[in-house]
Amino acid sequence: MTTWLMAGLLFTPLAWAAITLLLSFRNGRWVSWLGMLVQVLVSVGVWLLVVDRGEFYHGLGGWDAPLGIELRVDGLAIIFVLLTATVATACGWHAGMYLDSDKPWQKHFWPLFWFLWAALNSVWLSGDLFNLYVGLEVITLTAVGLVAVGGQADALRAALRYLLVALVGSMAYLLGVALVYGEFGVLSLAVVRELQAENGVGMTLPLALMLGGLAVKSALFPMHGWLPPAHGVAKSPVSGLMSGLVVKASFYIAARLWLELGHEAGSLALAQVLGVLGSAAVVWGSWLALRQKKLKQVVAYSSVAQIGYLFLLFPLTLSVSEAVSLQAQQGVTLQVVSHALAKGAMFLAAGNLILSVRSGEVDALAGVGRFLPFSLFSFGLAGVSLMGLPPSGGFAAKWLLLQASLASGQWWWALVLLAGGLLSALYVFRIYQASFVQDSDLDEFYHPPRSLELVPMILALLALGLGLVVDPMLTLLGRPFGEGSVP
Amino acid sequence: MMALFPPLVLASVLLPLLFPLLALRPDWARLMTYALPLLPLPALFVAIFSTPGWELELPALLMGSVWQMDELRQLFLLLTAGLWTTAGCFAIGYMGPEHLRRFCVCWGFTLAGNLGLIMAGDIASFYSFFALMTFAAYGLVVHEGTDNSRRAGRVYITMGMLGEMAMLAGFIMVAQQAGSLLMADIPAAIVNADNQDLIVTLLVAGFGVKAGLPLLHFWLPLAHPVAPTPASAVLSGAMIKAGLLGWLLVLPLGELASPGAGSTLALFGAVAGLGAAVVGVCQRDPKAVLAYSSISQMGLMTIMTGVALSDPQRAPVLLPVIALYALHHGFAKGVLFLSTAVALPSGRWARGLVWLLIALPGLSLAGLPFTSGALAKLASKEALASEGLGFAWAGHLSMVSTAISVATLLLVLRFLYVLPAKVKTGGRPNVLWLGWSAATATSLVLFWVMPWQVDGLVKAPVWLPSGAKLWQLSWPLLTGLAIGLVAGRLVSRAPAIPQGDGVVVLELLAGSVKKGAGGVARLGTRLGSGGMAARLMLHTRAAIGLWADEQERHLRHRTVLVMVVIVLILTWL
Amino acid sequence: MSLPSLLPLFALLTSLVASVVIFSLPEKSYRLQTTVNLVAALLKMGLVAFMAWGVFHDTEYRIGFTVMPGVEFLLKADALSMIFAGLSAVLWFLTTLYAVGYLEHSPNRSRFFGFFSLCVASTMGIALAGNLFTFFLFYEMLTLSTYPLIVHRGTAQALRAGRTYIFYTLTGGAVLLLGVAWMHGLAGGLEFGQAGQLGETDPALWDSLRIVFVILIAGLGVKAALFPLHGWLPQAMVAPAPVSALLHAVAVVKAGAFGIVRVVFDLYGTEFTHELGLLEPLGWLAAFTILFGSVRALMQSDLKRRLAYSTISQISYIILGLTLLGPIGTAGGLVHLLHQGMMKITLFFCAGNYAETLGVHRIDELDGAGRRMPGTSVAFTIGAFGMIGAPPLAGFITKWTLGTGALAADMGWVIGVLLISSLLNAAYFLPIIHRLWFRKAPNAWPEEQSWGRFETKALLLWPPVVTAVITVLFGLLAAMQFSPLSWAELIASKEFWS
Amino acid sequence: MSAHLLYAFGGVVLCGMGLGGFILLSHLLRKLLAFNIMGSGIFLILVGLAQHGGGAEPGMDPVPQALVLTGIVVAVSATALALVLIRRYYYLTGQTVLESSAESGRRNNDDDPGSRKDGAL
Amino acid sequence: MKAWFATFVVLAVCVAFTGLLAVTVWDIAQTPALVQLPAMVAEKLSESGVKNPVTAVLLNFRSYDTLLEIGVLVIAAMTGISMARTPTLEDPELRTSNELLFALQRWFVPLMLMVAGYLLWAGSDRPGGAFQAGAVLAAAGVLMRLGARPMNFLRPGILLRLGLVLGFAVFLVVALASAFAGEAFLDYPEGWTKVLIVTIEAVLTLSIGMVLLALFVAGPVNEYGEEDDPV
Repeated sequence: MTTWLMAGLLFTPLAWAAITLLLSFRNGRWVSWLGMLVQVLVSVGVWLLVVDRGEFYHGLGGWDAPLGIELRVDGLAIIFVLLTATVATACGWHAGMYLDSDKPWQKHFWPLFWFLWAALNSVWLSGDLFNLYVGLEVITLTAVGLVAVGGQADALRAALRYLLVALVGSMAYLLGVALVYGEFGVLSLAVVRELQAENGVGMTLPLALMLGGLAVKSALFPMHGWLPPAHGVAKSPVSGLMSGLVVKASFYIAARLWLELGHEAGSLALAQVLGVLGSAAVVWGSWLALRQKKLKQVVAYSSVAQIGYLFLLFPLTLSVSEAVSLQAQQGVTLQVVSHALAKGAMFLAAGNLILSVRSGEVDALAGVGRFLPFSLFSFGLAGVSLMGLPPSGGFAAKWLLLQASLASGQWWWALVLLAGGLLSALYVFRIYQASFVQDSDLDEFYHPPRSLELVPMILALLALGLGLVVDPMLTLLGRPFGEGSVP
Repeated sequence: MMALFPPLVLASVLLPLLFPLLALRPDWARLMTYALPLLPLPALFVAIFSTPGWELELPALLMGSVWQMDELRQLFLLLTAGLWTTAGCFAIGYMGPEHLRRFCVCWGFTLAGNLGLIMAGDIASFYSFFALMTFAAYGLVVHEGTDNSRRAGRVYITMGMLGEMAMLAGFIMVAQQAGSLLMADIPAAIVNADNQDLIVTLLVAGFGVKAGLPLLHFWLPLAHPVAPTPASAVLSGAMIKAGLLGWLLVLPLGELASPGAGSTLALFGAVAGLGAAVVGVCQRDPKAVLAYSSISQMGLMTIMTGVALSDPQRAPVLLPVIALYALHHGFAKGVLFLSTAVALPSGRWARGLVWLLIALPGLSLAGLPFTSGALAKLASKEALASEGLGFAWAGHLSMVSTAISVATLLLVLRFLYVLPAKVKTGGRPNVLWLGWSAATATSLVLFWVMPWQVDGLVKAPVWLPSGAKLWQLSWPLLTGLAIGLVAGRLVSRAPAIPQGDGVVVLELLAGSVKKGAGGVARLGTRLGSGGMAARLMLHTRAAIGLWADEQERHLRHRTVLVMVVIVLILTWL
Repeated sequence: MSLPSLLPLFALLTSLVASVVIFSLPEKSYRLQTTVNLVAALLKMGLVAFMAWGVFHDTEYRIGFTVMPGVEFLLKADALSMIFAGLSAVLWFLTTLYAVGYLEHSPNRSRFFGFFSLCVASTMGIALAGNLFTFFLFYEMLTLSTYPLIVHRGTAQALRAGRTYIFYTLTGGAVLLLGVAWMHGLAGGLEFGQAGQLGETDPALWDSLRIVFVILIAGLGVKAALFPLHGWLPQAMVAPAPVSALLHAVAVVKAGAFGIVRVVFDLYGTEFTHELGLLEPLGWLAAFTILFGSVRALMQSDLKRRLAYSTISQISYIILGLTLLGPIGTAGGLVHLLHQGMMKITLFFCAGNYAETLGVHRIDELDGAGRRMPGTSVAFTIGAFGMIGAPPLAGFITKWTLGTGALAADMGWVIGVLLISSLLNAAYFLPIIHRLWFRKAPNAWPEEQSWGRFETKALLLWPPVVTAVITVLFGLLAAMQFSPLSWAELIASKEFWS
Repeated sequence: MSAHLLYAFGGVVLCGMGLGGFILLSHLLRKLLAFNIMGSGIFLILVGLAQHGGGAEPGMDPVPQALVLTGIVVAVSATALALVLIRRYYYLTGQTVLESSAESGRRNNDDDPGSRKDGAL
Repeated sequence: MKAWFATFVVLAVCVAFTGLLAVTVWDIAQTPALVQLPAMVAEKLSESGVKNPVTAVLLNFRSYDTLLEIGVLVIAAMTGISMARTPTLEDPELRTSNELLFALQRWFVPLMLMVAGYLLWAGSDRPGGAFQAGAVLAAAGVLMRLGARPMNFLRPGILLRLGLVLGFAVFLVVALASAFAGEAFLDYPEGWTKVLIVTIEAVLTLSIGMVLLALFVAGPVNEYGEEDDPV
């Protein structure tokens, strides 16, 4: 059963990629929708399995670490798998109706989409440093492909910038892996951790290289320059996938690395620097979001800001008590989840709005509330989560991080959290405000189908309601970030 | 006489209180006017027929209400109800069609307040009725809508609010001290209070606004003349007495010897009594003369209150005297005010008779024998005897009171002198005549029915005063007459003192303060909105924004360099 | 889970569900929206009344679940929450009626009523919140649900006001969050309703507790419009009249004040606050705000602006009452929660009527309006006199109780504040009343409308009249068993029973 | 110092060169080449460093070789993709760098007839 | 001046980085790796079914990596094709009439095909394999393309896509089929290992060749016209 579920997670998306590659967009849509259903069922199945059996390791191909590639199936991974299933399904569902099926290049959307999903699942589960690299590369290339599909000049420029930067980031990561392999002779993260704990080998440069490379790919300030153009120019469902999941993958690896290796290889100063960069991202991203004229650029810069919060994980888990560290991990996990849901909702809703007013400008939204209240409302609800207002998941995350920062005595992060919430309010309300402007006589709005409006609403409601079901979710996390024993 | 009959008591307040509801129908305006004299009737009935001493508990109202009746209250109720009845009668004929409903509404509320405060036995309801009266009477004051009346209204309401506030503060303190809300507990609480002086000052000042205490009187000569005549009558006759009643109810008369407070109060009274007369004779408007006369008369009553405050032994005697004096003055002053609006009949005899009837209450005020005034004067003389008083100038009290009598006569003369210029000749509605006649009759008859036996104060039958007493009464009259005649000969025109005397200064002051505040406010607005700071902030914001855009562009091209630098930094750390 | 324990949830859900239903209804089915709204409002009133009855007989209604480790979402009905819940339930009903009349034929009604219900749901949540965390939850929800109402008209002015509002309140919310989180770290998730729980904490924590207190008050003070944090309120008056009414009387401003009550009263406990030396400064701040608001009100020429500044002043009475160490003063503060709500909503309703019927916005345009709109003007007059503190209206009861409470707490200066403030109140309200009744009406009103046989639409006329009557009754029947005053005294006596 | 380590150090130098080139050069093709140089350097380090063995096992380590093979395929794919994108980008905009257009504002394709002519780079 | 300074800074940073990297590499090289994987590989080589340890690692121990790697190729190709708007591969502008080219084609293409086949076969016991073979195949294709030989199968149609996905699909099918046989995924059944791996390698060669060729031909011509999509 376990084998089949694992296969379901890792190989079914690949199979779907292969199948949809041969189909037109329209036909691929139906196949993909079926596939999404399968994926959701499989993800839920794995979840139930973990709930039932507890965390476990699974060697692929019957080869265990260190020789083979080993999957680590723990609570955190499951949360990410479920998150992926949710966001990807939503974006896929939306994309099936949103994308213009008359454009011939759209048929490439589905295979790319499925490759992305497969790679994401592999990243969540993999416990092998090199396999993670390959997974990252798959993600990068699919993401670039998704951005570039259609081939407009702006899209190409954004895609190229993204590709080049991401490749260098991957290279930095790979260099780190090379050094780690040279030092330890293995690629399994769990084994590396154990060896490191036993031998106390210093490996600052590899860690720094890997974190640096991953930070670039997660668009940590000041290396975020590629993100806004790429996310802004992509089609809305793609932007949703990118902001919600793609950037999270590299952060996820960074977090795993940090929690496994950071205690030995990291230093307080290093953690603080990353925290400061994260804080700077919060401020910088929000400020620039406030200055953007295009709706999707606003949302994209908001991602830069929101990703900044994630990097508070580094200072808040080093040299602090177990409880505080746990709180910080829980907070960051929640932030990832709620941001993915909210940002997905936001991009999809933004897509609907843009479709409706036929312009990507913020100012064009005047009066749209009358015609597209549902989408606008979804956008608003997602904004609530971004602002970290209750009862959203963003709020629960902020709460946990606040508690952690206060309890660890690093109160300055608390200020960052609060200021970040306010700054995000500034740009979110800028959008609301634009939509409330009443002077528009324009009554010609295209009304997208209801089902298109439903998707972002569901995501937004999930983001909003997340704060109320935090407890069960954190129970699932149990021992987050791989406290499990090496097999 | 009968015991408590709650429905009647309630009706006596509720009738005028609910009467304004009639105003909901625009076409009932005239009807409302006709109802005016009926409003005080239940109260009048209560005043005349109920035996004092009852208490009516209304626990649900406010913070637990009690209405009650005693001799003092009865006298005041009698005065109030009676005067309002006659004035109401007069109003039917007097009032024109403009804003009739509004007038009737204000009338009803004022009346309800005035009646209610007399019967109120607890602080909350007393204060409520008092405030109701104060605020509703504003409508009566400004009714004419002229500039003068508006100004008078402004001064009235300002002073009224000040008074209410002083009263409220005093009440809060005293209630806290007493731990009870009953009016009856107040005097004892004041006796025991630490901040006795403050409480007494606040209460005296609070009621003093209504009672025309000097420096708190400014509104009075402004408001009484501009109000419609029937309203002037009740203002000057009945409502002014509410202040006095307040004093009598709350001050620890008979329980505390407080020569300091007493003498101060008496001093204020004396100043009022004489000062108002001086200003009053310089007025040209007969109603203004009357208003100043009211202040002057209230001065006398203030003196008596002050004396009662400083000599507890004498208080039981003084209280009824003050009450009687108030009764007498109320009716007399009421009718005098009404007189300003009667139109003289065309017949010579009739006109003479009317003049006589107008003059009589005035002379009664001055203490003309065989009038209520005479009785009141005598009683007060007796009460103000100097022995036993603990303050320095107590010996001069009797002289002062005499002087006030003289001043009163002068004022009355002045009134009669300036009146003809204003009085019109010609027909007036019968009801107006009816009201006026009733008032006059009451005032005159009062002497014969006054309950003089109160506490065996004045030996009956006082209406046959001895020769000495007659002289005692008459010489101030004669002196006044003489002075009046001489003055009238010598000075053809009295120097004009503006109505409301000191208020003019205050108004100037208030005007400049307002101007200053407006300037400050404007300055504040300018600084707040379009000021340098705002502009600077706007510029800074824009500059930061451009800078950020620029940096963002640079960063976009240097991502990899930055990454390497960060890796180096992280490693170095 | 028994039915009674679900009642608070039901009370919350009535408006929440109503809001969702209204949102999902199309703009055209206005009648259905209205029906849903009114039915929900009535249902809520019934539920709250039932709970109040139960609370009076010592029944406990509580329901909660764990949100995060150590953090509980808790709804609970106690005597204090009933004050606020009752107020919002009753006023919601009236305001809904009013809004139905007010917004007839205007666009975006479904949005308006949806958020309107959401706003009330938040208010109800604030009232029923059983701990600081839950309170914060609804507090922020309120911020969000009121924003669309403030900018409803979509004019530049409204948008500016909305921006200011959101800037202030979200900053306040952030500060509050810091306080709440910190408090959580220090003392765990304390449940409301046990006075002075913090009194037993380790004195070593007291310094932190002091700071947390200041942070909490600063956060709540924004909505409560305490002095330096009040700037948003006067601007927010551009909102449609029913919104202003709700904002000033029940929802936003009250939520802040209620929060301060909860913090001082239930969390720290008045006596412990005093022990920490925080009570007096808070009192001074409140007193200053009272005077400041009144003076500023005096300078306004726009009717609603004047009312707004008046709110700033009036709300601080509640806070001032809390700082009077003793049951009487506290009762005075609490009772003003209700009284102010009733009086202020009357005034705003009336202001709305003048604007809607006559097109009158400025005070100097009100000359003679009393004759044209007697019902409204009578209501306004009653409300204004209530504000001044004229007996026997509700405001008098407040001032009286505060005054005696202040004396009992040996804070005589408070009386001075009360008096000066009353004078200032009179100074800015009486001229309006004078204009209403004693000035000659102009030949033509700025924008006159005529509806039916009343002076204005029936739905616009009756709500202020009803609230005015209630204002009178609150004062006149203060001694009755279920009057606000008795209720407040009951709560206050519990706080100080030891 | 074994020959393997020499490879590793060669890789280090290539890596540094590639990095410098990637940062300094703005022409997209050169950037791509620099990236490939960097990648080669890293592959060299990966293979070379892993062979230092320490004497325990003289034979070579097959794992890094396999990894490098995989890495090469990935790098080749990425390079190929980048090339396609660059070609199309050049075709549409006539530009060979990313920066300039962002600074000088968006250029309209129709205003630039020259760009369409030479499709190949 | 400023540009010079910037260049200097970049160079300094790169030199610093290189130095640091060198020092680290040196450090690491001083101690043997803590785990000796080659020993394990050698130990398990017999189970892997191929003789070459590298191929064993690629296609057995870490076959999932390889699967994803092929995925990367497919993705790149797909994206490339999505850019390609050429209806035909006979791009007239690219046609050359170079005699030498024709001659080369005639001689080299068959040779290259043979070389590809050899490389593929050699992969099982010596360095070499699908990728190398595919690359050679692609080179042959490029040669043909430059000569404007009609290659209808390379039209961006279903056939091309089928070819692209073939290797990947077979790999995947084998993975799935291995699970049907009762083992874990990518766990080749006993005895079948060699056959399966060679099969996979063969189809992979074909696919890789097509991928690379497709990426080469993916031209920028756009026949659909530019539409300014706001999204």
